Amino acid sequence: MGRIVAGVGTSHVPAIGVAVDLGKTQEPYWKPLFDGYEPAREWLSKVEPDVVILVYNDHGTAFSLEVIPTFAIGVAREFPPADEGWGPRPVPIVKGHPELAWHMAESLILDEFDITIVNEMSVDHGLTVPLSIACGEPKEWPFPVIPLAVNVVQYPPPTGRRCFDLGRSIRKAVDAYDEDLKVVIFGTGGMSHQLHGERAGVINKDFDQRFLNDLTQDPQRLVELPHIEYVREAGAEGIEMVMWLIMRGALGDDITEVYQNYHVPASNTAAGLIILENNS
Amino acid sequence: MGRIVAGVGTSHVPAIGVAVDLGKTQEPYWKPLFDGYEPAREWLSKVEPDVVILVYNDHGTAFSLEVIPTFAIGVAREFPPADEGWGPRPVPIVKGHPELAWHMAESLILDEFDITIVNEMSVDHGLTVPLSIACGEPKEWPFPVIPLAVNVVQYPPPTGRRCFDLGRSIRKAVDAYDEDLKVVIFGTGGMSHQLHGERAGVINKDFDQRFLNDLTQDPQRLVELPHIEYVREAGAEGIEMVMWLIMRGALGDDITEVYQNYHVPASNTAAGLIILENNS
Amino acid sequence: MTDTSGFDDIPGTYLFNKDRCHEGYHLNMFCMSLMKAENREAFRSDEAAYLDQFPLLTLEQRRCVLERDWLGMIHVGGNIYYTSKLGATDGLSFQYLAGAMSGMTQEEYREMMIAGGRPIDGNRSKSEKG
Amino acid sequence: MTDTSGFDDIPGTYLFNKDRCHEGYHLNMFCMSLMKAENREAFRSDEAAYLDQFPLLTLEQRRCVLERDWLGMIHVGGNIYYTSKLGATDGLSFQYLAGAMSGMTQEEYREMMIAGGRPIDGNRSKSEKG
Ligand SMILES: [Fe+3]
Ligand SMILES: [Fe+3]
Repeated sequence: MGRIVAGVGTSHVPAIGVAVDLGKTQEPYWKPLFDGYEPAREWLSKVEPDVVILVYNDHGTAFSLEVIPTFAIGVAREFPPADEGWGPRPVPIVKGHPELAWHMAESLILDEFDITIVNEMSVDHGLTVPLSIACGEPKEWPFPVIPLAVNVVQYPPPTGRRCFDLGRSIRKAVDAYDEDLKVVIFGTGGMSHQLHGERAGVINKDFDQRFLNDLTQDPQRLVELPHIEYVREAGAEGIEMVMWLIMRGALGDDITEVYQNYHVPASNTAAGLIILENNS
Repeated sequence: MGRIVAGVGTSHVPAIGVAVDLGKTQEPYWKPLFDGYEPAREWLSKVEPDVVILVYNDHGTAFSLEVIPTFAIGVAREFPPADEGWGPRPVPIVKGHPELAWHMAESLILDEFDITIVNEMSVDHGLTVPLSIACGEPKEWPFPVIPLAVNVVQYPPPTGRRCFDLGRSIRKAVDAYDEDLKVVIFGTGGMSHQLHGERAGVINKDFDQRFLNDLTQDPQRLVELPHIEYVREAGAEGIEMVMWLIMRGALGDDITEVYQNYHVPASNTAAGLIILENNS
Repeated sequence: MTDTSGFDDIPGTYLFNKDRCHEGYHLNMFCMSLMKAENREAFRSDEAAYLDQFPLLTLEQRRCVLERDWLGMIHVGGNIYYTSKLGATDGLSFQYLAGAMSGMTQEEYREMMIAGGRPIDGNRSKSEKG
Repeated sequence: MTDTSGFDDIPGTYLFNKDRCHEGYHLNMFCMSLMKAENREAFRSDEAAYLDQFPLLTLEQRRCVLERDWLGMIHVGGNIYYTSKLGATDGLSFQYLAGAMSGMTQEEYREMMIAGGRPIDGNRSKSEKG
């Protein structure tokens, strides 16, 4: 059977990808952030996941306003990095895991989650930047990735509770998979940031740190947090943090925080990272 | 507030559309079927709905295998009839009702249905044939239509229970709409038919008639019917009947059956039609 | 794992599940391309050349298309809602295709349907049938 | 009705709700077209002619694009994830765009971010701000 051994929460700021791609990670602006990623990279290379489920949002890239799925799972063999207006990122093609992805799609739909199944799509910074954060610059990504895209661009995104419950259903699906697989789930996006309007640049360190801490200490508070709280307190695009609750829901009650990192700024954003090991 | 005054269940066989478009409805093969539609047309022209919510499935037309949404709602101003391989049907453009459709999308997502929002799409026979059945050949369709597309082509479709619950959530959404609107909801597809393989042409009159009767007499039995029962008993494409449960779920407990019609064959299919008035 | 093996017991029926979606992907996407009049015309004027635009089709899938082996297409992952677009390109109805797949002429099939359709009794399960 | 009026109390913030989706649809779809290198080239070589391919843009939307009025685009339904593709076409970062929308030079904006970002206190609600 499959086993979700850990969850990772991380920001997916495009400028972090640019810093990697242009070799700027040791410049004074970026060095402190990337130094903070080192322990996470070491941890992940020790865990050696067989598959990563990567929860992220598409930023008007593979999906447009034409068709806006609330939850979409990628079941393809591979996902090319997208051209977001400055050419595709020079990173490896993302290999999928169609067997587990299809199993998840079936299991989730039969468990009453109204998933959209996607056989072909490109993946934008929302998916590739977390891989760069977690793995640096390998020639090939060290594990296959199942993309799980969440709408957080068009109002309304799914509620925090729905995200958490989706995580629980993902866990049931992975548990029921009939091959031994060590799975790590990533929840990405956030933390506080606002990219648009006169309020662009807002950062709320208190909100973010309480959010990080409550992933272990009071997940129920987070599950009940309404959308407007994220938008008001953590900036309009801070709403991406609801996606971390899918990761959290996929872990059990008994978890151990093994790493936490928080840095301001990464371009417009507060970059957070947390690693939660699943004991149950 | 909005009010769902009635539900209509009907097949959406493409050949019925062809018969209308080619003026064959009075030929001996088709006349009995169309005679059976007359009372429904009269009923509908008396009800004069302000909006019709039309639950149907796309048959690899607006959606392909590339992106397969479980539930998708059309929020556009209009939906052109699709070219399914023999040119678009010569029927009027379908006008949408973006205000109610967006309200439904918001309400459903916040009520934890993971709807896909669609701003642009063509509509195939699944949507236009029920309009022809219900309205004949008007110059313009007499009401705006909100398309609600359900995946029943790629396994797995949503469960019967999920469909029924979606209907209930649709009702909540319509009830909460802040304008007076008389709404009729159509559930379409089926009844028994199999279009592929060596078993093509299978018809199960007993299954169909029990299904029709249990919409009023024992909806819970239908809600619990597993997918395999539809496929085995009503033909592989008979699975479309789960969509009727969305219509049924959108009505209250207290309903009155005002019309029922059943005819074999319409091409490969048992053509059923039922009208249920909502008393609550 | 989600167990869909029960569906395999239904005779002459091919659940369009993940395996068929995967196997038939390019075949079905080829069929879908025929929703545009200009593509239908290009296909009609040189079928083989048109099919060359879909290099991931298997040889067997190509054969089925070129020979209009309608049941064969289903066996290699075709979905009827997609293959029917090839049928429509040829001016063939769903009824013609259904007859072809079940080994009947259109006329025989039509008569069977007028007489109430293929009976469900005896067609529920392979063991029942056997 | 779903009530999103609470969001309107947040200063300098434009919830991308149904109304903005509707208003900005063609503007955002124009921006999305710039995800292809050949389209970026066509746009660069004759911006007005390229925009003519999007006849449903309003005059104000066209003006915002041509004058790179980044905040203006947001006011007429632009979504930052789409308008940033126009930014990328110009070689501009999200940080430049954020500065432009909030009335700062890129340098001022960058310094503000290094100093911890725009403070949340005083920026939660229009009344608080007022
Ligand atoms: Fe993001
Ligand atoms: Fe159908």
